[in-house]
Amino acid sequence: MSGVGALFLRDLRLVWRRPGDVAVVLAFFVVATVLFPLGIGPETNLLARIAAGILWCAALFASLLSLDHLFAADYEDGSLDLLLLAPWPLELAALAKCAAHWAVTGLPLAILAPLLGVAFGLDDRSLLVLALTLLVGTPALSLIGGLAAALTLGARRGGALLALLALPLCVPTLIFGASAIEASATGEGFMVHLAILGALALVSLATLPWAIAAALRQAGE
Amino acid sequence: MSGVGALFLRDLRLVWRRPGDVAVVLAFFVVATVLFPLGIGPETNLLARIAAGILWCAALFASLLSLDHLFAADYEDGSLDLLLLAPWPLELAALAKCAAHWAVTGLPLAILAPLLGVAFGLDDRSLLVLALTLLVGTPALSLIGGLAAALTLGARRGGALLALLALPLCVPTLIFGASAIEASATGEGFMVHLAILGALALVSLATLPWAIAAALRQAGE
Amino acid sequence: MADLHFLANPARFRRFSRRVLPALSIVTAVALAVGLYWALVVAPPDYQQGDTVRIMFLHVPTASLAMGGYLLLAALGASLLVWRHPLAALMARATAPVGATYAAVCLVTGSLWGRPMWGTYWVWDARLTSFLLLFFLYLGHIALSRAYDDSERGDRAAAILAIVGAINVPIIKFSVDWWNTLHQPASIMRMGGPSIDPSLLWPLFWMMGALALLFATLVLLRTETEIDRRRLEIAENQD
Amino acid sequence: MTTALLDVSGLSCRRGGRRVFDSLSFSVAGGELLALTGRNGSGKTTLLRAIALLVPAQAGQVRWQGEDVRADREAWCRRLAWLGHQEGLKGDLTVAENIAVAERLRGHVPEPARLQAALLAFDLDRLAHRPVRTLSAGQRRRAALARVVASQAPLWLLDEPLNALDAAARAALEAALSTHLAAGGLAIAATHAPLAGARALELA
Amino acid sequence: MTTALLDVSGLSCRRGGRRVFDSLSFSVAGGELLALTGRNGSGKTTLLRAIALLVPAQAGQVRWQGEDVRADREAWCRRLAWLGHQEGLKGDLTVAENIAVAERLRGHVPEPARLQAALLAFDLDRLAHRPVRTLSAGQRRRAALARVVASQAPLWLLDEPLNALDAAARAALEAALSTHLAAGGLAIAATHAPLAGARALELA
Ligand code: HEM
Ligand SMILES: Nc1ncnc2c1ncn2[C@@H]1O[C@H](COP(=O)(O)OP(=O)(O)OP(=O)(O)O)[C@@H](O)[C@H]1O
Ligand SMILES: Nc1ncnc2c1ncn2[C@@H]1O[C@H](COP(=O)(O)OP(=O)(O)OP(=O)(O)O)[C@@H](O)[C@H]1O
Ligand SMILES: [Mg+2]
Ligand SMILES: [Mg+2]
Repeated sequence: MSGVGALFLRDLRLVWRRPGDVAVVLAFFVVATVLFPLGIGPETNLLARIAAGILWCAALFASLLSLDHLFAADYEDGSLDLLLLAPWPLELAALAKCAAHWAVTGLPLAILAPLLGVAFGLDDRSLLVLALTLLVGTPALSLIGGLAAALTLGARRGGALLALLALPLCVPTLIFGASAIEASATGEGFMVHLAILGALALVSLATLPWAIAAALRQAGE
Repeated sequence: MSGVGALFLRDLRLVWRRPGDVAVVLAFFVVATVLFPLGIGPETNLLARIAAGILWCAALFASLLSLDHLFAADYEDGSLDLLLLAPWPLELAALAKCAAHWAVTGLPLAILAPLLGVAFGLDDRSLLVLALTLLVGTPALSLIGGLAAALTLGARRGGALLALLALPLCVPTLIFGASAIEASATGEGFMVHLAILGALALVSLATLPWAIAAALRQAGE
Repeated sequence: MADLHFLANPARFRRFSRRVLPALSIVTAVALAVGLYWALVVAPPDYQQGDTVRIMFLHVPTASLAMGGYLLLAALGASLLVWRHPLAALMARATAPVGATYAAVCLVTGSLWGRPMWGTYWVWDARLTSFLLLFFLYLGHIALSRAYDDSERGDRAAAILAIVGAINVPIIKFSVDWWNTLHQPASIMRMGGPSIDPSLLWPLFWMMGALALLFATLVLLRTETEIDRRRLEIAENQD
Repeated sequence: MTTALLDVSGLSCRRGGRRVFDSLSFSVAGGELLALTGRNGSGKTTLLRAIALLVPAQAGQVRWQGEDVRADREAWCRRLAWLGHQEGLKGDLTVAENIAVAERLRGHVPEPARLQAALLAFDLDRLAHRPVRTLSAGQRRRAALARVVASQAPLWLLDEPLNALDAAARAALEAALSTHLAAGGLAIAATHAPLAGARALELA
Repeated sequence: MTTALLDVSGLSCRRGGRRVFDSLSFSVAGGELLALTGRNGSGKTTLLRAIALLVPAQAGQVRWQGEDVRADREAWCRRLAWLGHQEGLKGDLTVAENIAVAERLRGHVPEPARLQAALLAFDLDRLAHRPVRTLSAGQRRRAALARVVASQAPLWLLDEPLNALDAAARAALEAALSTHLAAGGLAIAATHAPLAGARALELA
């Protein structure tokens, strides 16, 4: 097995050792989502109208919240040095770590979101689209967040700074994710939105690992 | 000067060394607030309708994100041992740290929020109520978040699970905070909500420092 | 880039800016004074908007210059990362707050203008929103470059952010435009009239030039102070 | 014979369900330095933490002048100076600030002269105004030791104080220890290297 | 005379704008152990990191068999085994898992027999299935050393390898080092304690 695969599996195993961490992220997602009906009131129309936006925003926050430690743990315990000294490109290491992050947050979020969508009165087709957009869009969030996490390594107040850097860059993903659902709810086609979402994810995939690797090299100095 | 005051001032000084940190939390608050219109759509009426929920939610995120390192930094660099060994009650240390956190996040958030409320089309009275509820409610958020931060310190599954329980504890604060604003917007009285919010803050103040101290003692073992 | 290469050395930059700055400052001051007089006194009030139209003379130039400033930031970031020009880092440090200030001025003047024109300080219009996000990118850059003890690390991290951000600005702009055409805004608004009268256009051009000069002056001045600060830091470190 | 100030009797500790040591008894008199030795994992750190009440003991007692220290935890904390594996220094504060803050946390008002002397003892005067983050491993360790010296606590608990120290710093530590002991202080140090003038206690 | 495998010439490094060392030159032959000594803050850690290309050198070169190591970074990484101040172990993984994962990250398929031998060398066989989180300081250090031994890299870079080790572990390390050197390997260790059979290089 290659080093990249080993890194991916190691990160999954570390999460597996503490299933609570994933649970916290998912719980955060649920709490953040449930909060709105509580805060806004029970009008079904209104809720269905804003469901897409709320669910996507909550998913965005949940994935950023969990990104905080993506590289920080490796940085603090010295494992980052081992990654920097691995005899294969650091870009691949960045990719493997973001992939592992996606597998334990983006993926479960995409599975969980339709359940919450029901509570907002979304119709079946919209629920499907919701899951699809999250599936296609969250990899971009993991990568953008990964870049922010790498840039803030060793900086204090990592969490908030990370979010400040990542949020504006996440806007396109958020917009197309939410609007796909809305388009489907109003009966328009959502494929264009989904295609753009996919394109955004591919562009992130093609460019951000380099930026992340560059940021990690800085941190090792 | 007492040890508690010294701890409070130390934390403030640590923030002061990087004044950017406060700015970052505030900027995060602003960015997070801006994301919701992007997800939901730009209709002014709709936005004014849900502004209270959004602003309160964003305040919650901003305080949680910045809480992440409240005790973790002390835990990792060994300062927590020094706090545990300070010759005065650990409960006071917990309180001092949460107070410092509130002073650099909750307080500025309460001041900044009305400016954002303008962008959402809130009327003047609601803006005032928004600031008031945040002023009264954010101490509870700092304390609850502090408990979650203490519980997850070096946590194995148990801690993460308890942190999961801490999140829902924020829900009452949020509900009463958001509904006070809504009540004021619809012309009802908001004093009841505000009073309940104050009561929640007082209850947190009276109980949570003990819980936090207990969690910190565990982490020291 | 040849010029930048020549100026990459802080000492040489120093000599250059010593020679240029005094003249530049004077030209800037004169241009601003003339421009403000023209814009605030000479130019006729708009037949619809009255005197509030004068906000435009500040609003429009700061908007374009803030956008151009981010490109400059990205270029400086690239020359730091690729050629390791030490001066690029200092200039980026100098540029970011100036750009952010211009963006803030544009936002504030826009809001003040919006109150009489639209009846509200803010609407979630695509252009406004994407500009707001640009302002956040500036803030992120400033915060990141100051988040480290080792200022060189902050410089390089911020440079990476500036480059990624510059790639993203068009994408953000595109997506926000898309977003706003999907949902029609509730309020009736359109930026600017159908055409601008020449009596307003010329002072506008002039102000654009004057504010560009101001931008350059501020960046040069701040770069000088950044050089001094870095020198001081190194001297302090030398124990 | 000097009377023992610190009395440990029948102390037992577990970590993660595993017995670390059982019914350990010893006592330390004023002016005495006790060196805890023993192989890795024999429980030196655990013992130090148990004495400081940072980990609960399964059984047994720690007594100071005959009184169980758990009876008045705060008074006990006031008597302790602690140096752990982790130094407990804030990277963003300077060396001098770190020591002053630690003093304040112990409820003292820091005396500039005393702090200055502690810094000088470990040759830190030139580093006093550097943020701790920019120090080397040994420089950090020295800063933490200066904090212990500045505390004027009667009992020093030191976990591997010699780690990362160069020869000059070792000598400085031994000098500081002998001053402390001469003034009637006590010290317990977990260590793998020999410490001058120490009575050794080997954990099995 | 053996020819030098590793050649460092004219190396200069800065940290945080401060000069740490200037035009340092030395070379290490196969079978040789170089001990970096010098006072705290003299730049031992920085030198090791510069050799590993973890911090950029201001000037100068590191050559392996005459070739600049920056020319082929990956080949160079394959030749290195690294032990830093921080061990680089994951607290939630067991000792055996940590070593196996480290091997995989270096692109090797871990051989059970070799891992087992490395564990045995540092008396870790009984701890192999304990999560690293529950280990004492010295036990962690041993685990990190076992990882170095298991790597079979020709050049070992060790930052204060003796820290926190007990006498048995020190002996084990010296034994492992002499096996490594006998097989033609090289090692550079920053250390404050004497290391048997080492040629010392003192940083000013
Ligand atoms: C906070 C609110 C506002 C923001 C953030 C904002 C932002 C901008 C931006 C980014 C530009 C582009 C400049 C360029 O492309 O070179 C611009 C141009 C312009 N804005 Fe605003 N603006 C705001 C409010 C207003 C208001 C209320 C008016 C007047 C009704 C206005 C009138 C104009 C005009 C006339 C132009 C130049 C013409 C054009 O390029 O179409 N803006 N503004
Ligand atoms: N991140 C940093 N930023 C600024 N200066 C640093 C940094 N790290 C180390 N230094 C400085 O660089 C010099 C060399 O440090 P280094 O860690 O290499 O020393 P060392 O020889 O390993 O010391 P020790 O024996 O204490 O481990 C020291 O003066 C130190 O203060
Ligand atoms: N958090 C923990 N959970 C479970 N077991 C632990 C924990 N910490 C230490 N142990 C175990 O307790 C025993 C004693 O550890 P301790 O750290 O006290 O040893 P030590 O004598 O200080 O060793 P060293 O010389 O390596 O520092 C060891 O066997 C260790 O594995
Ligand atoms: Mg120990
Ligand atoms: Mg070192």
